Amino acid sequence: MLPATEHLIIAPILIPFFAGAVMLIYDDRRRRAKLAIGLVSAVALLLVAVELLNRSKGNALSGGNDIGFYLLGNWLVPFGIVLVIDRLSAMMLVLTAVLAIPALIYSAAGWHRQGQHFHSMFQFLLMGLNGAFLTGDLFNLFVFFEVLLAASYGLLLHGSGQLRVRAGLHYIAINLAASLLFLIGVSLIYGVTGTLNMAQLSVQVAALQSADRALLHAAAAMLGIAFLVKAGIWPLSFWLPTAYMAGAAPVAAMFAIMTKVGIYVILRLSMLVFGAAGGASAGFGADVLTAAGMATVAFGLLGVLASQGLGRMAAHLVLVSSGTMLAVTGFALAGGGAPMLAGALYYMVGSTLATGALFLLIEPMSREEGGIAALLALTADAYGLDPAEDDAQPEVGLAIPGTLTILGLCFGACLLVLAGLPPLAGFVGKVAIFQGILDAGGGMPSAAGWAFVALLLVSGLASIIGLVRIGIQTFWASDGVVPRVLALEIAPVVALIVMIVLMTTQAQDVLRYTDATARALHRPEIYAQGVMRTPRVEPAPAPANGDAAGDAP
Amino acid sequence: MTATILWFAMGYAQIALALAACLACVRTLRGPRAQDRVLGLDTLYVTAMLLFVVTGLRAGTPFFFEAAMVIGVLGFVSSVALAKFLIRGEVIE
Amino acid sequence: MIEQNLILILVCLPFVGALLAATLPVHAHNAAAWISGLLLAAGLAIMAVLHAPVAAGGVVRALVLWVPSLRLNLSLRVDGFAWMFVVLVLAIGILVVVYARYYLSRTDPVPRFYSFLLAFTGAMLGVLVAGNVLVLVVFWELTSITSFLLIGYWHQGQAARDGARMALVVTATGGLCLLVAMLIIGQIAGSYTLDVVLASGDLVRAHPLYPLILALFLIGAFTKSAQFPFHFWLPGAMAAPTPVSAFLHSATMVKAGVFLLVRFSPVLGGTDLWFYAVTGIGMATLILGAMVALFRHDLKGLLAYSTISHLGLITALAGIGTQGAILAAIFHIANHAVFKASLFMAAGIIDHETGTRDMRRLSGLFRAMPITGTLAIVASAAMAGVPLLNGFLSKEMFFAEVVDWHNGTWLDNSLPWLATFASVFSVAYSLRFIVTVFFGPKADDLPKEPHEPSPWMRRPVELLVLVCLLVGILPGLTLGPLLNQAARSVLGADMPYYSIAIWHGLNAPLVMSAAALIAGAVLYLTFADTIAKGPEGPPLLHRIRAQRVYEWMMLQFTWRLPRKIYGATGTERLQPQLRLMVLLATGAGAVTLWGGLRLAHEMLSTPLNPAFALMWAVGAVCAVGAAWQAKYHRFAALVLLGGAGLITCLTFAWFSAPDLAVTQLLVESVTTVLLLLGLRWLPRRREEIAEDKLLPAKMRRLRDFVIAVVAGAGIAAIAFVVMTRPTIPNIGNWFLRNAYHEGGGTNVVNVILVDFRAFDTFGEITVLAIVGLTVFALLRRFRPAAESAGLPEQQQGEAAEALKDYLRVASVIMRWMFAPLIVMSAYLFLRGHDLPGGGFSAGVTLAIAFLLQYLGHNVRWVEARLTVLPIRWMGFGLLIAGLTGVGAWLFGYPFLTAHAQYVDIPVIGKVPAATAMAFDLGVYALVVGATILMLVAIAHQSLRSARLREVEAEAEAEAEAEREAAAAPAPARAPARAPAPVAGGTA
Amino acid sequence: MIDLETLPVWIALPAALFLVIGSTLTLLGTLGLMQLKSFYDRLHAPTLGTSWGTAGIMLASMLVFSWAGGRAVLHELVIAIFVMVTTPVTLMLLGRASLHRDRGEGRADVPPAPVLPPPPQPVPQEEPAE
Amino acid sequence: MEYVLSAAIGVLAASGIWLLLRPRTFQVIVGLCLLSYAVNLFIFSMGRLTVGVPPIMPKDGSVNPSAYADPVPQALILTAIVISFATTALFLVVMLVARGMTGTDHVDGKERD
Amino acid sequence: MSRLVPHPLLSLALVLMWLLLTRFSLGHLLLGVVIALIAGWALGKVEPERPRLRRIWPLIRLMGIVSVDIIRSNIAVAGLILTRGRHGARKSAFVDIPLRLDDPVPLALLAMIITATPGTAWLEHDPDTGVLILHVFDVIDEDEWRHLIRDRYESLLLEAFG
Ligand code: NA
Ligand code: NA
Repeated sequence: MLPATEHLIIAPILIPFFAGAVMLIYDDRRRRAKLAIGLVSAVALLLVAVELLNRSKGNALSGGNDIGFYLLGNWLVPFGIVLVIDRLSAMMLVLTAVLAIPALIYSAAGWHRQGQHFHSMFQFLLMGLNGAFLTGDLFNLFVFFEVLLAASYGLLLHGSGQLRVRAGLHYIAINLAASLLFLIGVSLIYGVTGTLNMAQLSVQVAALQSADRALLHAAAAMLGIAFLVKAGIWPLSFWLPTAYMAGAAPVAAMFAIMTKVGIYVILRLSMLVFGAAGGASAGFGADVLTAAGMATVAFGLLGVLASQGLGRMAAHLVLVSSGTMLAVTGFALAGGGAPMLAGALYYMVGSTLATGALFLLIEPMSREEGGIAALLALTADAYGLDPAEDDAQPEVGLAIPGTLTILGLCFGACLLVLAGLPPLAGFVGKVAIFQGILDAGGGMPSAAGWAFVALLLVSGLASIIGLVRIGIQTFWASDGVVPRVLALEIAPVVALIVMIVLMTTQAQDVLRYTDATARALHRPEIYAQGVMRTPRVEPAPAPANGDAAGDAP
Repeated sequence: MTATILWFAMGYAQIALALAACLACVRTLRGPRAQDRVLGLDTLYVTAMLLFVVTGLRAGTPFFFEAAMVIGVLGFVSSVALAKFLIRGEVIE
Repeated sequence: MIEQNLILILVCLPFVGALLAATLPVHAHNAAAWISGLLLAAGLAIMAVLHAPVAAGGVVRALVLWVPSLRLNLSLRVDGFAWMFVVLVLAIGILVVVYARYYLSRTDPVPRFYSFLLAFTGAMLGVLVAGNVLVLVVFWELTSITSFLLIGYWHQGQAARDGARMALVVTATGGLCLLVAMLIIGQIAGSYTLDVVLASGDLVRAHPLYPLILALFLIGAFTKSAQFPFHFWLPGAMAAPTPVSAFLHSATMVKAGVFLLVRFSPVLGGTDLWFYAVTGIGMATLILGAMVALFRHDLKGLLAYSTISHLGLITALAGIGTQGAILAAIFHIANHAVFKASLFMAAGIIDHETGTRDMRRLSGLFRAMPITGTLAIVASAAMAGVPLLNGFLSKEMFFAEVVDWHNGTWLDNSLPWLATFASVFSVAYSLRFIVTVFFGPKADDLPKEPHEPSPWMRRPVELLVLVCLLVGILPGLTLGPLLNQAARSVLGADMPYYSIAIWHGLNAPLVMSAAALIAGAVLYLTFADTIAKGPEGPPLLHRIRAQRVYEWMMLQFTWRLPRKIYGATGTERLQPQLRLMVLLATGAGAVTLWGGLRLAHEMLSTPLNPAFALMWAVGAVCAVGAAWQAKYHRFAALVLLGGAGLITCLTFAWFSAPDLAVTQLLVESVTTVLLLLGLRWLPRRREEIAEDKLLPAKMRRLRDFVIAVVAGAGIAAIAFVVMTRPTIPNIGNWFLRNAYHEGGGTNVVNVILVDFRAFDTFGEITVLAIVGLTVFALLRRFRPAAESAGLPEQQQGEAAEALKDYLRVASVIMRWMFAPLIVMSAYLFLRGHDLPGGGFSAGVTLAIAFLLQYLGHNVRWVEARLTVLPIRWMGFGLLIAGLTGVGAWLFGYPFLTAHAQYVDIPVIGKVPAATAMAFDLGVYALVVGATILMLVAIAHQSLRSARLREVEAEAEAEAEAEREAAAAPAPARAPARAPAPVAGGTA
Repeated sequence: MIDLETLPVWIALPAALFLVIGSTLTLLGTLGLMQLKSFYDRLHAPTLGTSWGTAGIMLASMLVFSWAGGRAVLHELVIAIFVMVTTPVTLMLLGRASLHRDRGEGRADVPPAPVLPPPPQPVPQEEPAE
Repeated sequence: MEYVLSAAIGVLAASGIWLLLRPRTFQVIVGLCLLSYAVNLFIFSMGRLTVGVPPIMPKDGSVNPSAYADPVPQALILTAIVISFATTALFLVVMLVARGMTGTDHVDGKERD
Repeated sequence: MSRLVPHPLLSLALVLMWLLLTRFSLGHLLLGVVIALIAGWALGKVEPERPRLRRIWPLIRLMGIVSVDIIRSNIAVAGLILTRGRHGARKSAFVDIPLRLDDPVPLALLAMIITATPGTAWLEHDPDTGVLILHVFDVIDEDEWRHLIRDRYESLLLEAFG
């Protein structure tokens, strides 16, 4: 008998799955019902994720890193698929849920009416994300990548329109190519090692023969490219700004975490397989990650400066944040120590929330007047849709006073976080990363370390310049027309900002968490041994499969 | 002896069918008209189906049957669609 | 304990006030002013309480833990230096609050102003009392941000926006540099606590990174204190309301920079590098500021450059760094704050009452505003360094330091001359300020009739001027003890007491002062007219304006250059991105496998079957043919693609994968139909585009050809090496061994799919569902291109008319195939667990059965007879699969744990009942739904555009009729609706 | 796996014969497909494969598997029947397509379209079900 | 046979990649199809080649796994086929919609100048 | 009954098909019946009218005749291909045959016969005139073909379907 609470590990996948599936039974025009289901699902996800996070903190005995395992179908590792929840996955789950709830609420202001089946696809996106964070199996990771990608295609194209479709075409083409690389990588790993389980792979890697090792490295490189495409690394990230900018606001907000999936996987796999215990493979790809990460930061900051609209700029800020994480992963893989990684994880959470908030802000900030209703009317007109059929009535909602002030404050908060300015989370994160770099070198960081510090400084500066440029245009140089913004649209943004503020005041707690996470990542053997030893639920004596029946139906 | 005969017959059938596939492929590639290509592909399907059966026979397993059946029963669907496209310019009106 | 809390309250009060003020209604002018004033006064009261311990040479500390692991804690400390500075800030702050209440107009959103002002004050206090260098940086950056808001308060004006942005960019950049400097210093000192850092001067100076630290630190300090060459933001910030200037440029913002210099001089100072950099820049700024100030026509511009100049003076003193110099620096910080605040306020009054700040227009104001005039004259005198005023005293001390102190360098030797030179200009611009504004003929073209301001607007100025006089006359009694206390807290307890006196006898400094006064007066009086007629800035130099350089640099480095590099390092086109990906993957493979790709010693080998090789000759020809034809002969490419797919299926079957062959074949059929459905909407491409035959296009194709061949060869090589490698122990063996006994099925592949790795399938069907939904949603908004909107070419003309019945006989067969296909679908489904087949292939088969009906007839015909609700099928499919998985929970097993059992049914015998079958049923339903949804959604587009054509034709006819009937100019727009219900969705 | 050695002659020889006939006919059909000059001629060629080509090989397969399985294994019959039933659909449509296209190009060597005016078309009135 | 199959993989992959790099959406989609064939065969080859012994087990106890084809790559390919079918359909539709909206079938939504 | 089992003959054939595909057992028979009924019911949706099959015997006879014809024409066409159309003497032609059959189902059967027999290809049937255009691979006498189709095949079909 598996304790009922253990099923919580799979809940983050099943909750959105069932929510999304049940919605399909409903008529698509019953969006309120679907919204309700979606919100219940998202809140449940948050509760589950927080509980899992608390569990993963564990107690002193486990070294503060309790790893939970879930053998799907009750098959032993490495034969079946195993879900693994540890600090890192739990953190990503919480982050996803925290981003999802505001995005959903925001969509209720009218975005979810722009096309069909928004809510189902949103739930499936959550399912894909959570699955990717939880799975301990390489091929299952591919499947969940496809789930989240498919959902992201749908959501990106939600509402249609030339910009979205054009961006979607590129996005899909590139991701399809990347998925093929993913398949090549996974199967090559299977061909060389005979397993698909990440933990077993990490156990086997040290003992590989040199010819096999070369093949494994090739496989890892292919996989790496596939992940790095998602993570938005330069020079594989050119699709990203257009795609992120094109998405409807709540979708773009969710996209803030899409790059983080790539980063998560890279972090997880590289630390697990090519960590210190990787024998001759230890540190594989570290330099490439560092260099490419820094190039991404550089490209991102150029993009921030070169952007004319807030949407593009926000997308490039995503790149900066991605590049930072990737570079730190490279450093960590090369033996950079846990503190830097801990800081980077903290920074990642903060910047993800801030980018999410920023993506939600963009549309109200650039809206002239009339609110979402006018917008919907416009698109409906452009595509010759029958409003009655498409149910595009304006959402009646509370328009808020002092709109500009609140928008401005929220924008300012995002700016502070993304530029790494005090006092919000971005600053704390950057300080943590800097300290980590300085600590790692014993006071004298490597040349790469210095370059990274300089790059982070410059990127912060570029963010200030770019965002202030836009902010001034929007809030100060506008012609004084105050947009009509619904409370439904601003509340989610405020909620995200409040999360950021909480993260800042409780920085110590969060950092303690990320620090233990980073330390755990540096000790992959705990993860691997735990996975390999997960016991199955012993079946009660069941009647054996009778042979007599033959193939009778 | 009988085994040898049968064995050779199977080998011959395989090669004959493969050659047939090559010839059908030549027609598919050369055209000259679209209907020739479709005809070539349709023929390719049939020869492939027969090759499935022969190969299954040679391997002595019945597991090729399903694939052959799928071609036999459904192989015409894509040919029909292609032909319809040639006539009407769209597949489903 | 109380004192600790008091410091915390001191720092928090302004922020709390800022929030309070922000929530006030727009017109609550008085309330906002009262809140601000009272809060700042409360701060002063706190300082009064703290005076005793500080005066005793003690340091009051407070600590709130924030991020202990980063040693980033809210640590605060008040020593003599901080105490004096805080009092200065608060006192001038109160005066500014009062002044602003009368200065700002009724229409301004005043509470916002006070909110910003209080927040800024809080940040400034934070800088002053920070006891942790990181926290210092936090507050430092906060001053940058809040000052940005203050400077941009009147954001309607372009100047304010530019000025604010410039100030922010420059000072925040400095702040970032400062952050790194502090992090390194903390690293070296082992702590970020200010006390520890201050005690680790030797360690820091000896560290190899000292030059870097110093450079970063100085960039931080100099940007803030507007030192050359970062001074330009300060004049730009004059676009702010005058109370802001009076606050920012007297006691606060810019002083934070010199505060930092003085504070850290024990840590970083005392080296030659420090002296050259700090004193050198300080002197340059002093001279430059003084010179430019003389030539500015704008009152506030003059004061701004004067501020720059005085800050240079303080910086130079910090660079010298002796005990006397530090004392003098602190003294001048205070003195400058007092007289400059009063001068800014006076300038504000003049601006407020006359409507202009242009000194060329202002004249003879003394008669209209004698009291203000008197106050301004006294304050200017203090600025010029006239005896009996506070400015004189600190300037004398500065002269004394530059004369007395020697380290034998050329800079040191030239200091007295440079100081005097700068002083001359200082006197001259002070004189110009007084003479042009208050004396001379009465101006008659002023925008407003000048008169004295409301008394409360003048009170702050009066108070400040009084301080100038008191300190100037009675320095020892007033400021002396505080100064010593402040300097001692910077330099250490062993500093002797400096008594400040007015008269030191006839010495070099006095001579220098006198010379400067006389020369300055002569300079101004000689060139008064020339200056007034000249440009805004000193001769020649006015052409080189740092602000223009800044703007140019900003344009170049934050816009044009990034755009250029961005354009060069990125692309928005798809092909280069895909090419890059292919190249990177190929390159990564090459790098990792270089020299490591070896064939196994004992290669596996399967005997060659010529039939197989022949089949692949066909496959290869088809693949290459498809690649070759895909541009101009899409149809041919599609046919050839089918050929390649067929041979792939054959390969699967050949190498023992019947399930793959079946599935691929089925998918193949559906894909072909899908692509054909799509082909109808693509543009005609008959004639070869001429560009294709040009050399660049040929070169592109050649390049891609090479890439493709290399990548293909690479993947083939890897495949070959692995294929011929001996088999290794893998999980596949376990599956083979246990499929039947543990999974209850003999078809291992199927058991893997629905049991061992059913979770993959679970995700896979979700993908299918999502894609179905996406396709459906996207096609709801589909509009064909104009070119494809009409009937296909084949259906136009007479011959097409004759074709109406072309399907009559064929459709009979297609209709009748419906039933056998359903049987076949059931067959494939039911036996999947033991033999090739399964839910997916069965589902596709059923979908093809439906498709066949669409092919044999048309959409209307089929949908009049068959009601398919694909989305429901999908929903139920997903739910069945999911609930089957969850069912295992009831028995205490994990998700998707399968149970297989044989149920004995009378007559029929034992029947296998496996939950895996139920799961497969979910797969089946979903696949049917999703496949049909996709096919039908595309198929419906023809119907939709047919309807669209009808509607448009109708509308056109109507419009035509209307035109003819009434000759009305604007025919009603055709309702462009295409509401074809797609078979999916809802019934 | 079937052990071919154990097959009796009366199974093996007919099976071998059927195999040879079937595959040869199929090959000849495709040979015709490649050689013949006009499309309408080529249209006949594949039917060799779909009629006796298929029949021969299916018969061989049924013989061998039935003997090996010890019972009548006739499921190849299903394939043969369906091939026969479905081939006309493809070929009819292809022939019709070719005729239509040739007529469209005004080629004289194909029979003209029927001249009778088509009867009034019944326009389907039903709304498609959702 | 290994030579033949790896050459086949190479030819399919090369054709697919060449098409992937072409400017017309239809070329890209055909390229993706060819590439997915290549990748499926690649996955397949990772399980080594076994002729005529599908992983369909007899029901009587003892099994010698080395006699059968490796079922794992087959299962992976089945999943991959389904997913690539779905994504191909999606890409097709996006390509059609893009063509409708932009008026061109160039992958960038505008003809190159 | 006829609404639930619109095509009993077909359903019977489907049961047979099921048993051919699996193996005979009581369980399979029952299962096959269930599936065949479902399939027949589904077919009733698209083909509600049962074809008017009057007599079955002519059909069986037809099958016998056709089997023989198929073998014959297989040999004939194979020979023609091998000899390159009797070394160039072969002539193909379009033959138009006025048919009496009007019902699509027997027409479909005729199409199967004509297609399955190498040497003849069904090109076009005009329902208004009833004229079938046939392409014949090797024509010596066109009327012979008209006669063959009309009297050998069509008449039997007419008998069966009335
Ligand atoms: Na299966
Ligand atoms: Na025929």
